[in-house]
Amino acid sequence: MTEKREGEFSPKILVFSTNSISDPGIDLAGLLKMHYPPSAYTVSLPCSSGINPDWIIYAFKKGFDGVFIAADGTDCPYRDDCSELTAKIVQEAQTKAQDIGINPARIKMAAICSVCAEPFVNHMKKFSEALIKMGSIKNESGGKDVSS
Amino acid sequence: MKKRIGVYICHCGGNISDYVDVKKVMHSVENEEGVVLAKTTVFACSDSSQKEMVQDILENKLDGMVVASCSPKLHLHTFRSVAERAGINPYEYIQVNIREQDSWAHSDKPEEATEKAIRLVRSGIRRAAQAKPLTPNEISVTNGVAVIGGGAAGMRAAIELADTGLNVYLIEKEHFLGGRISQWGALFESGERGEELVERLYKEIIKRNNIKIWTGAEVESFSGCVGNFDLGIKIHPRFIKTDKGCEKFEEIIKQCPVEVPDEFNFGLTKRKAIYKNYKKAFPEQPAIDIDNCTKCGICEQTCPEVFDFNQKVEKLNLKIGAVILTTGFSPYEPKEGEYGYKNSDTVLSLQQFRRLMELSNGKLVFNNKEIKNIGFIYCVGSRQKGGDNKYCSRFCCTAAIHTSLLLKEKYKDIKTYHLFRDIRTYGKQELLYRDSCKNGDIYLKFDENQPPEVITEGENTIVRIKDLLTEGEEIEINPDLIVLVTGMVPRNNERLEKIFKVPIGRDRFFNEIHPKLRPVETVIDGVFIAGTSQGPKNLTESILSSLSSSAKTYSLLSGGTLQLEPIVAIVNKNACEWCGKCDEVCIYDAIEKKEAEGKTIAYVNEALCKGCGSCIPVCEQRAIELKGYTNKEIMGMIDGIMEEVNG
Amino acid sequence: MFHLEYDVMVVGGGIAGQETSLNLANMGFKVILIEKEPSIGGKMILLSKVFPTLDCASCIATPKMSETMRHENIEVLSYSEVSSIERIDKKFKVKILKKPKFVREDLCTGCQECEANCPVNVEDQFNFGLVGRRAVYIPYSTAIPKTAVIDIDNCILCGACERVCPANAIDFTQEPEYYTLKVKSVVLATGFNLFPARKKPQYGFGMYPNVMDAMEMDRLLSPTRPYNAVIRPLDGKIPENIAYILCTGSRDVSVGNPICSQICCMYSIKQAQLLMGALPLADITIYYIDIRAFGKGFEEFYQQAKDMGVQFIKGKVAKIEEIKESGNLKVRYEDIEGSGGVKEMEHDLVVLSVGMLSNPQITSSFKTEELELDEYFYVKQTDPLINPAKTNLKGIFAAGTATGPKDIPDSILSAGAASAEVAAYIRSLK
Amino acid sequence: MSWDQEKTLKYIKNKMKVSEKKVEETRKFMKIRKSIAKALSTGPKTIPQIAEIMNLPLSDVTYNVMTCRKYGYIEETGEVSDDDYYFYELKGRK
Repeated sequence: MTEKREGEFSPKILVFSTNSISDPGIDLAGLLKMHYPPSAYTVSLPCSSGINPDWIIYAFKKGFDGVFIAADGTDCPYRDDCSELTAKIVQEAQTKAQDIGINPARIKMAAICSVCAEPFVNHMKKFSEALIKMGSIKNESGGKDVSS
Repeated sequence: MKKRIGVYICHCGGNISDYVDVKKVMHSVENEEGVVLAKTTVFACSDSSQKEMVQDILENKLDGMVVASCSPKLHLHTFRSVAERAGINPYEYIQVNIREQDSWAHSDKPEEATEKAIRLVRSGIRRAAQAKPLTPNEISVTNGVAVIGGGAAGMRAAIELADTGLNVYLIEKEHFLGGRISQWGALFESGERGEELVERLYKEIIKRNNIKIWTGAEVESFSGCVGNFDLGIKIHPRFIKTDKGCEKFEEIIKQCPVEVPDEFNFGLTKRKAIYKNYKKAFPEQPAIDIDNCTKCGICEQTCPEVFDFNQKVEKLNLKIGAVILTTGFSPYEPKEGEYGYKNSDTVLSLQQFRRLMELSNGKLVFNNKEIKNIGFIYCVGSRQKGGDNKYCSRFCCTAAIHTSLLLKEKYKDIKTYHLFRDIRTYGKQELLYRDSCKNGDIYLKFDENQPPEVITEGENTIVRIKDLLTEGEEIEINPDLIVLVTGMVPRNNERLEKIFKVPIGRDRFFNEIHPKLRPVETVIDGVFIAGTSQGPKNLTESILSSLSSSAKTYSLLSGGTLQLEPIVAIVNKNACEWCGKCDEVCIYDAIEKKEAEGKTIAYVNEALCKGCGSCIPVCEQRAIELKGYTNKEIMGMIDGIMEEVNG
Repeated sequence: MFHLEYDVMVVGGGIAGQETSLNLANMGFKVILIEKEPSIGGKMILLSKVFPTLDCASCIATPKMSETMRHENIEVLSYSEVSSIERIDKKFKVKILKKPKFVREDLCTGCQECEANCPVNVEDQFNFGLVGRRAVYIPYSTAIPKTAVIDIDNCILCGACERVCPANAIDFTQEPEYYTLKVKSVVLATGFNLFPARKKPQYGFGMYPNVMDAMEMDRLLSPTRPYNAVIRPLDGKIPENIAYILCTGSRDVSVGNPICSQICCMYSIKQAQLLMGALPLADITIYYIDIRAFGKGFEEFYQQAKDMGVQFIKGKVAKIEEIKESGNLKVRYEDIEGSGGVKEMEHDLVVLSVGMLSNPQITSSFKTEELELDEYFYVKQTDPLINPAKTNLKGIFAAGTATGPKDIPDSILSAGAASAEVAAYIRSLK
Repeated sequence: MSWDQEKTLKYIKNKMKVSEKKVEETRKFMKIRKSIAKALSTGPKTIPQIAEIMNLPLSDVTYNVMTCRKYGYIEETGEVSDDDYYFYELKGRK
């Protein structure tokens, strides 16, 4: 069931969302019955500035093909510099990824507001396409660590 | 000790089970480590399901619970309280969203939706296995509420809140209270006039000594958290002492040589640099528009004791427990040329026209022309298929028809044409429509794709419409005045949205959490919204939400204490090497340097920590985690999603 | 079990009554809630999904119902009626009649053994007669309290229920009970009545089985659907071509109800969207006069329905006739917008979008004074602009559709307003 | 034991009489139930097919079939006939 029909690959995306802004935006996409690839999975946190870059690397090790951070942008209820802090986290994770042979383009970040249903769906579609082009994480040296 | 977890997969009466094979999900997770029981339920949130859960927890000595159902925004609290009733810590309950983020989003791919549900539920089980009991922080709250916006909704809320014993700060940007309703004239239903209504509210307000009014005041900053906010406001000087009166204000205003367009009358008239919005505006003292004042000093000659040109901008910090935003609406401003707006002397917005009616004595005259025929064009700035405002503005059909009735009452021979798309006089307002039809008002219906054309030729204006009520016949009317029935847009809430972090909806108005479950609450605890700041409403509807938000505010603050979410940062003492980076990044001063067991470490002040987690990634030792979102929990969730799904 | 004195009595356990009770209880007031049916929930709990978010009605209603039932400051009396309200000084003396359920609520576990063994069949009022129910029954699966009740008028006293009840909860010795309470204030959340479609005989409701009202259709679409499918009441056929007749009994002087019911446009659009999900091949036509999609998100919801392919025809329906052989219906309408004139169209199922009528029954409970109604028999709001819950009687307030047609969000807001006004009133008594 | 539990019934039986009409209606429903069961004993059928066997008006059959479905005597097979009717069968037989 996990494996797709031959020749088809649906990249697994881990989405980090935020409890009060981007997660409601993602909920709205569902409410409006807007479709995006079902291989996107959301883990919701209070704020994207609290993402531990290690989690991102861990996700790749476990087989996620991409990690998408649905940040709050200027809507963040915690702090005005949330975007910059989150961008730093992304940078750090990208460097770490590169160090172990993972394409840093597998980490993406965008601001998703609480009514950004359509942008979210578009991001998911585009990111999924980009990841299809990059191929499965299993093909990258630092990717899915089968032994773990 | 291993957790004993109960798992419930909700059908949501078909919302989930129509697309997700809930039985299969149940079977796929029932043998997961720690799962003692797994069940499906038609409505997890129903009373009988809740009772069953309590019983299951007690009988099976569960200490963890997972419900896979709708978004946690809807029923996290419902199930947390189930857990609590059964004696488990509410934070050992995990809600998994398989509706908004699964069955609905992937209704086109039921098989994949089922697989996603299995993975998500498993991830919830892993999280539950790692979840630790947490205790909310109890804090005492400030007895104070700020109401931002001194229109009808804000004034009404202030009165209600004051009666509950709360200290109320009513903050109005203009120098006068009353907002839009004071511009409106006679009101639908009771016939009371907007100005009279404002007077009625104002007199109630000044009776209560626990309401403090600031006019000419703007919000500058907002910080803190529910129960204890700091609100920074800036008060612009009025240059007239509000504690002193003068009998001759009217005369003084007349003497002022400066004339500028009067915004209160939407530019139809001019006002002086010393002004009142209208004669009986409150507070009673006029204000000086210092930007336009030439400081000629004429006004000061009469009653010099009331003037004070040395008044400075004052900044205040208010301590409050909650805030209600009643910032209201602005009339939609048609684009230049939209139905001839601004290009022609015969086109006004409905709001302008209402002011014109207020200012008229005897005859209805505009631009020296007596008005005998009026064409109302509906849905201007509303229901725009391709435009910004896709929504219906709700109040305007009734407002235009009511206006037409008032006209007929006052000016017998006036003729009105109503060019509409759908007449939306819902409820008892329908009676006005009926009366208007009886009056002989003429209704012509146009299609959204073929809006009426306004053609101006000098002083002559022609409106051409394809009337759907007469089989699409092209009709020309030649009115003396065209009134654009303009809808509502939010009143400059962009700045406030940034300050208060209140989400806005697709319509750009402030957005509530849920229209039925939490209609006046926002995702920011302690920040409420009411009136037209959250969407178009008529006055009665504004007052309903204003009173609702007062009731909710009182419930929040009346206990004197509040339980705060225990989601705070926690420092691993062994790993911490105090480098100070966490302290640097924290904007809430929640991190302190502390000596413990012979070394310097970071210490989290839980009362100040907001739980954003910004300190986590900056810590090189990875010595900080967030309660409820620990490494074990997050990594457990990732594991749960990624393990292979069998069968 | 019962305190003799409460701060507030709320009459009616629908969504507005629950919301009012919960608000007041959360402010610390002691509330007694009186509901005439065996379960609280009112009309909302019977609905499928609700516009414009398409949340299932149960998802919104049941948690509120159970919170109401469980709240330490709220006492709920179901299957009870207010027989009198008398003003005594600053308070009210109220008499409540609690009808016998012949089932002990403290013992009944809701297992439905009694229902399985009862031989009687009568029309199920909570499914509007689309199916039957037993003489002993639980109103619906989401009922609160979820306990059985015996409809004694239809019981044949065979005793089967008493024999099989594992909890020994059946008790035929129950008698009506009367309670006298003292309350400081009363909130009337007595809701509305559906317009009885039989009052429009030209539409054939009650005569042609395939003409149903929208409440019945909502039942067919709800999770607790009586047919487990959308099929025609005549012959069980899956319909392919469904018509909605808006303004049935609203904006209609001929039936004495010229006002607009405010909800029918939207619930019809909602049902149309749900039907397109349930029956992807079906054609849906909505005959309307004006589409009143005025609330937050409503217009967008209406446009969405249009985009999904729901057909909207501006037309007044004059008459509906059954075609004998097929059971299909011929809808004769005045085509207002198209080419004009009177036209006919055939549909295999017709849904009448019935409106709201007032439910002024409570007025007869007032013994010492008269409750003022408006000209359509809704409770009159004496200061609608500033104190919308106020009635002509001091201390008596109204919430929800008791004062006029409202949708669910507006009913909830009006309940919020009523609770604020009541709270202020009670404080003023001190 | 079970007969002891009828004691409250005795109490009400002394107080009120049951009308013959109600008993008759109950008998009638039981009969209809049985004849629906009989009609389905030879295999799943649609409502028009059941109506033809029972010789009752269609709408009465729909009401009674759906009521029997609610009470758990019968259920739909999930199949739909060419002319758009569901098939119903006695519960328990597959």
